[in-house]
Amino acid sequence: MKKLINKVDDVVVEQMQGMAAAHSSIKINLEPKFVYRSDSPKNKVAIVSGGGSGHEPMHCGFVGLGMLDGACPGEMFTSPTPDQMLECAKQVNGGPGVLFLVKNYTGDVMNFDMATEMLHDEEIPVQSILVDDDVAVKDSLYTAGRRGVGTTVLMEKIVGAAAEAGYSLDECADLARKVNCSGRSMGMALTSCIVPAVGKPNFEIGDDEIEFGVGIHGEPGRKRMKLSTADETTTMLVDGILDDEDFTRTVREWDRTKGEWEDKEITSKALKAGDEVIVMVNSLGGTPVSELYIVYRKLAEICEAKGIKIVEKLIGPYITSLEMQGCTITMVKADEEIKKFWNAPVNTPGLRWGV
Amino acid sequence: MKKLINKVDDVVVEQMQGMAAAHSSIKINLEPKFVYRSDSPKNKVAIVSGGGSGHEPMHCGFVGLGMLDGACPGEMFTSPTPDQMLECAKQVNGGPGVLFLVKNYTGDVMNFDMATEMLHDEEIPVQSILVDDDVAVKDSLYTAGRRGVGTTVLMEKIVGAAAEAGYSLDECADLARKVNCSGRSMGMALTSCIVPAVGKPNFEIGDDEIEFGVGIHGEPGRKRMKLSTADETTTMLVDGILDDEDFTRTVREWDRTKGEWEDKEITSKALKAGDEVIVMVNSLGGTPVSELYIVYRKLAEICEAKGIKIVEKLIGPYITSLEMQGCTITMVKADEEIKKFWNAPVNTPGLRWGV
Amino acid sequence: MSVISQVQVNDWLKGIAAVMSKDKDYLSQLDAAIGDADHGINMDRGFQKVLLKTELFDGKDIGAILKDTGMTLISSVGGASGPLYGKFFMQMGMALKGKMELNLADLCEGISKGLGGVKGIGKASVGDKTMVDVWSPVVESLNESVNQNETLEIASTKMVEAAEVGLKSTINLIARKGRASYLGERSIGHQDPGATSSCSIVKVLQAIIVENK
Amino acid sequence: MSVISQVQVNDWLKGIAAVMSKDKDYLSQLDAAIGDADHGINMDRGFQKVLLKTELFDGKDIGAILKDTGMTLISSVGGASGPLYGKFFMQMGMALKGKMELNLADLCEGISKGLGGVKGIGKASVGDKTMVDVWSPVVESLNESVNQNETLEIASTKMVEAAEVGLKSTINLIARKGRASYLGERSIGHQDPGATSSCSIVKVLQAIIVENK
Ligand SMILES: Nc1ncnc2c1ncn2[C@@H]1O[C@H](COP(=O)(O)OP(=O)(O)O)[C@@H](O)[C@H]1O
Ligand SMILES: Nc1ncnc2c1ncn2[C@@H]1O[C@H](COP(=O)(O)OP(=O)(O)O)[C@@H](O)[C@H]1O
Ligand SMILES: [Mg+2]
Ligand SMILES: [Mg+2]
Ligand SMILES: [Mg+2]
Ligand SMILES: [Mg+2]
Repeated sequence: MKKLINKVDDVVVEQMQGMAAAHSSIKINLEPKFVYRSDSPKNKVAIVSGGGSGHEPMHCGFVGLGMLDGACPGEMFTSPTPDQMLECAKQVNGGPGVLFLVKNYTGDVMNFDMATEMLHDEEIPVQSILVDDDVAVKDSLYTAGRRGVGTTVLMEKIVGAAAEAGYSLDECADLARKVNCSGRSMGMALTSCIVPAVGKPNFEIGDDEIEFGVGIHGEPGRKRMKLSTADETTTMLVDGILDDEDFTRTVREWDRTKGEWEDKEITSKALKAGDEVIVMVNSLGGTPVSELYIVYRKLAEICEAKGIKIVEKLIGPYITSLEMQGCTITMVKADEEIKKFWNAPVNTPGLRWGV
Repeated sequence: MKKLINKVDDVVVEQMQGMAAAHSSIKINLEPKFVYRSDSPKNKVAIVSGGGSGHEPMHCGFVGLGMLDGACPGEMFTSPTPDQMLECAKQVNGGPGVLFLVKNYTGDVMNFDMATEMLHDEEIPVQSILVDDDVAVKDSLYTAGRRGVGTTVLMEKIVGAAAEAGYSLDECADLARKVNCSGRSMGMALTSCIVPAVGKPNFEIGDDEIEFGVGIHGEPGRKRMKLSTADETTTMLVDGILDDEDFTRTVREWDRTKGEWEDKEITSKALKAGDEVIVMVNSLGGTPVSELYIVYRKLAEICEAKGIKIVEKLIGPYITSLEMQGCTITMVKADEEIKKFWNAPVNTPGLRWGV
Repeated sequence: MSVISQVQVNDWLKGIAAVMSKDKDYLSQLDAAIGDADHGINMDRGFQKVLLKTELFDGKDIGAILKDTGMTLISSVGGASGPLYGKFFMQMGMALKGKMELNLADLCEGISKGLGGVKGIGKASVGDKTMVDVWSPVVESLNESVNQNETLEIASTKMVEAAEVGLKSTINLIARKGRASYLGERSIGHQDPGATSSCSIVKVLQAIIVENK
Repeated sequence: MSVISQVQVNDWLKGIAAVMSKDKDYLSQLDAAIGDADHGINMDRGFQKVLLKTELFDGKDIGAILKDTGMTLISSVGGASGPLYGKFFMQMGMALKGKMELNLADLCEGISKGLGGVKGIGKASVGDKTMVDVWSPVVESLNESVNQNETLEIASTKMVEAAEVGLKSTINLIARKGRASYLGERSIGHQDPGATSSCSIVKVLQAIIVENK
């Protein structure tokens, strides 16, 4: 294992300390661990996310003006704990309440659910919205459901901007749900990542193989395949997204009035000709931006041919899997509301424009 | 070799096409190859750089408002040719002249020198300034001199902002020279890069080894060492920069009036307590930003202890070496002029703020 | 021995901590095959925290000890296993509130409520290839032993046998819950890491019951 | 044979293109050891472009052909070798302007001016571990042959011997110019890639002179 780290047990804390040292716009708390905005705006809904570490800049690197108010980093690839979310939420809540943005993994969901109940008990208005956008997970009925991947980044940006603009907790939650239902992602890996505490690759992979549909924790994907050209790989990723049909599932959401969980049926509509989309071509960590542009070239070609209009794009490492080589593509259908908040100013360590 | 590419011969062109497809703010020319600003501002000095490909986002990703007007990508790790520079310069020149920012490698220098002479023959005001900031090169008298590395990124940002603000060609050249004489860099690699056309690693390196003082083309560095902690590695890199004494050398600069090259003695003053600096902690491509923060943490600690004040910072992949794992540290002493132009708005595919 | 003392419950927790530390790599390897390679790390981190707590458990009742254990796991493990084991021990603790010793019926009741906690948040059933495939037969076995009026020793030995059968059953199952479920058919042939750690927890309990008889 | 014809100069360029294509990996490997692993790729790219040009060289004088070759290399190779070989052929071409055939003295004059071009922009001297370590002894050898009134065949054979000695000399030198110079002492023991390609260029020339005698 070759990494620029000190002790494997200190990686998460030292990353946080490095971030705090570098960016005066954020502050960190170590017991329990969370990152929050230094300017602590009080008159707006607080947007909080979190998840296992190892996906940097997500989530901690997206704390700041126009995006997250707080983020809770777990251990490497391990969901954070409810006390982190609780303390973080209490730190950033200014009154209008707290919205949790939660990637759909069993661990994340359970921990955020507990935190939601705890916050409710403390009489803080709270809502939580899932991201489940990974089309690589096929049989979502017989699994833990689709994983939350790239759409998370776009959701944090868009909902963060809406909160900044004064959206209420319910409005933020509605927008977050809409972004989730507008987003789809698919990824592939050329190499495996190495979790520091494990010290060896999460999976073995041949010199001429790729893992297609891989998860952001190096979870095995749809299939193991022969390495092909960037154009063919891109085509497969994009087809996975564009061929995905209307996708309906039941999610649990918190009912603030009743103080209980309720089932809600939600649908992601298939993308179709004429749609406007925001796309992200994302490096899983070890793939340089130059290769992402080769992928983007083909992606743009396919969208053009299919009549799908790319209105905004993000190209670089935003939701990574340690040093894994590979890339993911995310497409979020964009209406006027989504476009407006996408283009609003953002100033975080990992994403910045307009300011 | 595992990369997201199509044919090895098409990599550079397809990267350019992907960039052009993604960013309407830039345009590309393929015969010969260069990238330039779509908005073609005509009433300012044009800043042009270039060099071998494989270091993305540098240079093409830094074309845009407040940074470069044009960039010439060579083949992988190979300096571009004079006709590229000539055509690019003619495209972006609006009258006030063209400033070439050139990394100090034999190939880059020779090709840019030829282009400078050609531009002069076409009666376009031209100047060229070298970057030679790599303290890993010790015996600069008996070598091709120090290599141009990380300071290039900061120079492109700062001088680009000055040109945007109306600096004359001579003022831009003076500022570029000042930035070069204020900057020092040092890097290390954990793994080797693979040039697509070569298909195998540029160097072999053991599982427990690092290449200390490596160049951005995978050139061997000061020494091969055992892999140590991030803190120790960072300390060695920072010591290499801070212990570097006043460094005087002779560089060739173009004399526009006489139309000939003249030798000029320039000095980089050693950094000392009380100095303000802009630092860059840069990934060579395969190292994720999370590890860079662990490096930054120690860097900040050392600077604090030595009384050197970090006023601005850049942390991420900015000058890379394909998919190489490793990092470089750059420190540029900052006066009011440098700070002002650092903070000025910039809008390029690879760097954006204030707009 | 006809009861489990407060000291033995403490020993159970210490024993679990020792096993998780020893099996850390093994459990993570199992998780690497069908998950994200962290189950051993997670369990070890959690039970090292619990181990620190056991110092403070002297004199406390078993319910309080187990509830505290659950809360410690929840706030230190994270992932899926944190809330799951957290709820397991919390619910077990709540069921055993105020008790300074446990007879077989108490044990059965406690583990049964613990399983209820796991199912409550995890929504898994037997056959989904999770820790439920261990705890569910364990509860059945204990229930049976209570009905048969068996001794704690015999009950605990049967309980381990049930746990082991349950554990082995996970090998040929398709995962339907948790991270392994993404693998679909590819999850067949691999033993579930959470079921494995659960089985170890059952075995440590049995060893303590048998040792002290 | 006492002169080199315009056709033979064309054959020389075609022959170089063939050798660079064949030696591409070998030259890049040499460059990997002390540079950036692209010298073979660079030379091959450049001479493939030159090869396309040779079609258009029919009837042109040798000076024009070589000058055009130099310009083609400059605009297609890049790196250090692009300007160096570019200047070499351009200066050689300028020295041989208007000629439709070359005698030994012409050849000597042409290569000597070519070397001047290399030194003019590269500022390297003999012993710096560059292509100059090949071209410099080649020019000396040709000068000597001119003074001795030797035939083209004999002169060209001696020229190759001089080139090979020069090439081998680079192995034990410390690089002082170009990318290899960053290696300092670590450059010792490696043959210079640019000297290697230069030696091949010399050999192709000799083969053409000898074949057609
Ligand atoms: N819904 C569930 N119900 C019961 N047990 C589950 C469920 N989901 C996962 N598990 C258990 O958790 C184990 C994985 O735990 P761990 O690796 O620590 O968490 P994570 O999957 O978040 O990395 C699985 O092996 C399985 O036994
Ligand atoms: N200053 C110089 N003078 C003469 N030859 C040089 C000089 N610098 C480099 N060379 C030659 O160029 C060769 C390297 O060429 P190449 O690898 O194509 O370019 P680069 O070093 O830019 O990658 C060296 O082996 C050497 O022979
Ligand atoms: Mg996990
Ligand atoms: Mg080169
Ligand atoms: Mg796991
Ligand atoms: Mg080279």
